[in-house]
Amino acid sequence: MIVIEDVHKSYGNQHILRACSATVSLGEVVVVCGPSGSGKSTLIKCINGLVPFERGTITVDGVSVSSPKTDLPALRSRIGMVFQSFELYPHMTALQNVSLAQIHVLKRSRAEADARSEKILARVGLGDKRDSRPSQLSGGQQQRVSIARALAMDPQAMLFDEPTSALDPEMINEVLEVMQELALEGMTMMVVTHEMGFAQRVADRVLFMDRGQIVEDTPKAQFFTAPVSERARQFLTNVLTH
Amino acid sequence: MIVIEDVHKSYGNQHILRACSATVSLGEVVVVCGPSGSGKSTLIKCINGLVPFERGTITVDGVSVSSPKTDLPALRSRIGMVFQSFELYPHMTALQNVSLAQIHVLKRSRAEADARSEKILARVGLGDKRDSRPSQLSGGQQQRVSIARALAMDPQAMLFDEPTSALDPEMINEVLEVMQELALEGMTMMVVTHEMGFAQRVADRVLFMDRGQIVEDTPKAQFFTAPVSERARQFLTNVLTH
Amino acid sequence: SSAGAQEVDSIVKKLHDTQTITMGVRDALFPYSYLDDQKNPTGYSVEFCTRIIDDIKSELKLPEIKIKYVPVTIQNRQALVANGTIDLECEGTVNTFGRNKQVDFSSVSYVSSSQMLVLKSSGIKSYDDLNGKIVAVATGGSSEPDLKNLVAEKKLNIRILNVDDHAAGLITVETRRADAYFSDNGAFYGLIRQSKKPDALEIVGDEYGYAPQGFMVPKLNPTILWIVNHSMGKMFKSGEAEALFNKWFGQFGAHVSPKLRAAWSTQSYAE
Amino acid sequence: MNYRWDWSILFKDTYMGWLWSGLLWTVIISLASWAVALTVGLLAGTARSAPSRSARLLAGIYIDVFRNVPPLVQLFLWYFVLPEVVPDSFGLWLKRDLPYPEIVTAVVAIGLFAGSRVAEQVRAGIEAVGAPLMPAALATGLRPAQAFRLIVLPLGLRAIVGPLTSEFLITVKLSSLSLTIGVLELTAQSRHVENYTFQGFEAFTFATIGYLVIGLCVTGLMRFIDIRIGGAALRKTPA
Amino acid sequence: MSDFDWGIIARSSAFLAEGMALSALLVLVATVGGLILGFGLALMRLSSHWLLSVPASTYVTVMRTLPLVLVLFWFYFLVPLVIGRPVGSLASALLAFVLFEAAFYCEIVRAGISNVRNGQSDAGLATGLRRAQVLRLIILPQALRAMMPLILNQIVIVFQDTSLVYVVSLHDFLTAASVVASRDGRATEMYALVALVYLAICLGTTKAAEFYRKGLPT
Ligand SMILES: Nc1ncnc2c1ncn2[C@@H]1O[C@H](COP(=O)(O)OP(=O)(O)OP(=O)(O)O)[C@@H](O)[C@H]1O
Ligand SMILES: Nc1ncnc2c1ncn2[C@@H]1O[C@H](COP(=O)(O)OP(=O)(O)OP(=O)(O)O)[C@@H](O)[C@H]1O
Ligand SMILES: [Mg+2]
Ligand SMILES: [Mg+2]
Repeated sequence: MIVIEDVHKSYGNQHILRACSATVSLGEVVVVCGPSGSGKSTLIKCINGLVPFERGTITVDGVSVSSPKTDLPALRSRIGMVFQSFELYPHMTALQNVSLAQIHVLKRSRAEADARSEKILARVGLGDKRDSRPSQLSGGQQQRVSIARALAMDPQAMLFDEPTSALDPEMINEVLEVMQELALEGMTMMVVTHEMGFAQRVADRVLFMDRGQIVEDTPKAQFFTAPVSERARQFLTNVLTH
Repeated sequence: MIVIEDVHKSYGNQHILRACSATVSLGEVVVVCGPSGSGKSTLIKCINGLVPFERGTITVDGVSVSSPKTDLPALRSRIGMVFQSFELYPHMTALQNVSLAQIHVLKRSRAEADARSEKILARVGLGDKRDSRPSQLSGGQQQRVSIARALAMDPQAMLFDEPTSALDPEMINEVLEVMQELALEGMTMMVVTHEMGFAQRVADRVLFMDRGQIVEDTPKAQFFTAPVSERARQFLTNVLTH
Repeated sequence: SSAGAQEVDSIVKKLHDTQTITMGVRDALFPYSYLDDQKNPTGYSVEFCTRIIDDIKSELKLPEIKIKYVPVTIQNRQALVANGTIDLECEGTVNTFGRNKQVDFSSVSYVSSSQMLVLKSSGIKSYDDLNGKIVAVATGGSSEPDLKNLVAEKKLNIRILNVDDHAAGLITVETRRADAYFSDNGAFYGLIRQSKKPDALEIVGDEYGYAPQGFMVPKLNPTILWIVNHSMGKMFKSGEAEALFNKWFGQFGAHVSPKLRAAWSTQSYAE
Repeated sequence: MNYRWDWSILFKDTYMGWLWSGLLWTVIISLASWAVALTVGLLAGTARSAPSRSARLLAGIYIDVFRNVPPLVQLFLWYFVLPEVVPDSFGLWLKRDLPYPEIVTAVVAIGLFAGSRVAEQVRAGIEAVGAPLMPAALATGLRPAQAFRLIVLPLGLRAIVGPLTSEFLITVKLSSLSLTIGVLELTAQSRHVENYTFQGFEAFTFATIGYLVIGLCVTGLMRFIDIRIGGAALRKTPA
Repeated sequence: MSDFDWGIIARSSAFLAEGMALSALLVLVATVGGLILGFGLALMRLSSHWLLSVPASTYVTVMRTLPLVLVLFWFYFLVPLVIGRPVGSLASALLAFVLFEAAFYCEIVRAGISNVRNGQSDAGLATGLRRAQVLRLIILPQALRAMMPLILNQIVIVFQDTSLVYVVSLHDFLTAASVVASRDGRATEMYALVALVYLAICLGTTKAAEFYRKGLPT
């Protein structure tokens, strides 16, 4: 589904990603973790072409992301993405947020799009919030609208970039539950997160990144019991103990 | 040490604190938790008079906080406070941050203050960072400087307002460790936090707040096994499961 | 200062105390009141006033009067006279009903009338040639109402262009933004002198309107006002005034106009 | 202070007529310049974040030049210099045959100056509030132009209604510059009345109140717009 | 248009330099005086007592709504009446500038102070510092840094505004050039020169402000 091969990325003379390679197969859930600044967000944004990279290739469903011939918007519409800080459109209601791309990218009629949006909002537990503005919603609710916005495009895969780390502790669960359901329904997912509980429950594999490199790409069970690298072991101790 | 009796506080016609009463005895560690917006920060800021309140009394070591005769600055200098977002002075080095109030409040000479600051910085593990600016420090290091700043005043009690919730997960531990040490040394502490692991390890009692009220004031063991209120039970499930 | 200005004849009292009089002058109102090459105030009005001050000295039996020159501008001249800073304002301010509420005016020192400054090449010789033309006029000057009357009288079809001051009036004519600058003719002499191509310019049209000018004196100073008018009356009678006029305006071929002569005659004394 | 008050002059037909016509011209010039400023500012501000390098450069030069030459100098350049450096016949047309030459010149000069400031606000609004949502919009498959039109620009504009109020007020105040090229707007007329009557207090008071009322109307109008589109909320809560 | 005569600039340079000196003086006095007065106004506006905050905010609103030209006329006309002495255009213009720009500097200072996070003052107070100490040691140093680019921008505006003293017959740089322009009929050369000089100075300052702003830690 997603194939990352030898990707390099620099900002100025700072090497941010070095020789990153990984694959996510259809229906797989891959969790990405690692210390701050290790390049997790950068890697995940390379996948749908939000961040251009210098070397290597990434293909999604056989389509190369970096090829100039690729219709990037079309490719992106097939991959849902959820951001740490929600990034909802603050001047639109929840429903409008979810409908916008359906109307302008998938060319659905407004009525069609709104009907679909209502269904998806109900699915993430927000059937009654269709007319609320983002500023009237709690963080957890905003993030669920943002997941609905991605799902409304019927994506073939979903990317999550620390979807719960801007949330109050009590609201983390409501978002994780929605994600867990998605995973169980067979959605292909790549999730940057520090929620090790979530990883333990639904991940198939864990990628561990450090200083721009993928230093560990192991099945979940092995990652939590016997990580290969010293850095990952230390990271796990730090994150799990408190 | 700290006695809170029937404190009420409103912003406009919004009742933020309602009839809050609690005590923190000498050497005790009290953890405060509760949902977002329940008034935890407001309560803790009432204790050193940063937030004025309308009804009730708070006494620290027998001195009333709200009495107009009280020398508030003097009282505050005897209570250390640590904030969620560190609030270091960005235009000063770590050492200057720690020395400032010693010089201007305790009237120590610069040399004396700096000597003391160095010792305390070393104690929180930052002996080598004395000349760094806050912007050159990681979040965890900044929070430790901020603890040192409070400790340098030789406080009789310390107040913490979510000291780890703005930190990357990996850095939480380094701050919690410093706090744990303080607790073990017998410091009187009142800590707003969602780190239940920390509470389980060092708290004597847990206060649970909801909508401006202290709905639960129970010894640690009981709080985690058999909380009194339904709301606290639900909160614990949410915070502990992910 | 403020309180002193309220009492009667404050200037006389001040003259007795300090032997100093303040004269308001302009820095570039050629030839009425301007600074010469040595930056000394001079001109028709300044000389006129200097002689008046001689008379003040003898009337008040003062051994000496020192003159303190205070430069004024269009905008601050009346405030400075009204508050008593200036005892005698010497340039030639048109005496109107409205202005008389704030300050007193001396006898008529000069009567300006409006005329047109045009480029010779424009072919404009009289007001009747103005139809369809653009005419510049200075905002706030006495020519502005004159022009309105003229337009109504002659049923002229012109476009009026407002300019800020005389210099701007000259430029509009020279750059052909306007065909004529309609203004009080006393100002034209200075403008022509200032122009780079004086020969290309021409003053045309009949003298229009009646704008009597005088020197301003603060209110509540009847003695000074009387001496000023008395002194001027003597100069009108003796021909001294006409000699002064010829000294300053003769160089441009100007003569004492019938209107000015009439004013002077009315304001002078019998033997 | 030796001053004879006479408020009645404000009600004398002539002077009242002058002052009201001055007020009217001030309003007309302000509105017309504001229309120019908004149009030009919107175009240039948008062009500043356009993908085309040359568009960005061009807009940047416009903003830098027009913002950094005093508006009065610009007015003089348009009025005194432009007609002299273009071919004679066109220059004469500018000076003589253009309808209302002074007013049009003032509107163009003030409008282009204010436009450069509006452009800066538009750019800042887009950068601070609109642009951060670009990745999110692109990620849903919107094309860059669509994302800009549907999300970035509307958001950027909503966020700057407040700052634009200041720019609108500045434009109103700039209209008074046109008195230097002979437009009889409010300030000029108040000076005009002062000149005729020596009643400066009364005349300037009228003008002062006139500007205050215009200012209050502008502020009220913009605040109304701001509330209607929810701009304040955008500025406070980080989106 | 006749041929350009750039020699006119050299011949009038002394006169122009005098004009520039006056512009510089106005900028200096308006900025220093405006900042001092503006600082006081800002403290008043930030005060929780309405007797202090309402007059200050009224003053600022009025000054910000009026055109500088009108304010210049007001003072030109008013000052001699009030103090009963001729003060000359320069003194009245300086006074008008200081009082006018104070309103704008007040807003800059206020923005600078409110830009400093609330928590900073809480943090200072919590260590036992007094309010005045917090203001002096913690808030102001940070506010000043945030204000620097705004102050630079305002200086550009003040400098541009100095061209308005033309209306009270003071010879600032622009007016000096205007005089030469009309005296010698060289409007094109003179106004082009004026525009370039202003552009160079103001653009330089604006860019410095931008540069400074980018360098600020956020
Ligand atoms: N637009 C950019 N320009 C320059 N450097 C950048 C840019 N974006 C990211 N970086 C740098 O790239 C590095 C990796 O950033 P990235 O956001 O991918 O890390 P991360 O693993 O997601 O960290 P975090 O857990 O804090 O989100 C960091 O050092 C960051 O400073
Ligand atoms: N300065 C203020 N003015 C008005 N309302 C305020 C102010 N400060 C806090 N509040 C309100 O008081 C309530 C309690 O706030 P407080 O910060 O004490 O909650 P909290 O329990 O600390 O929440 P969190 O976990 O989000 O920090 C909230 O509803 C908040 O909106
Ligand atoms: Mg990241
Ligand atoms: Mg809080």
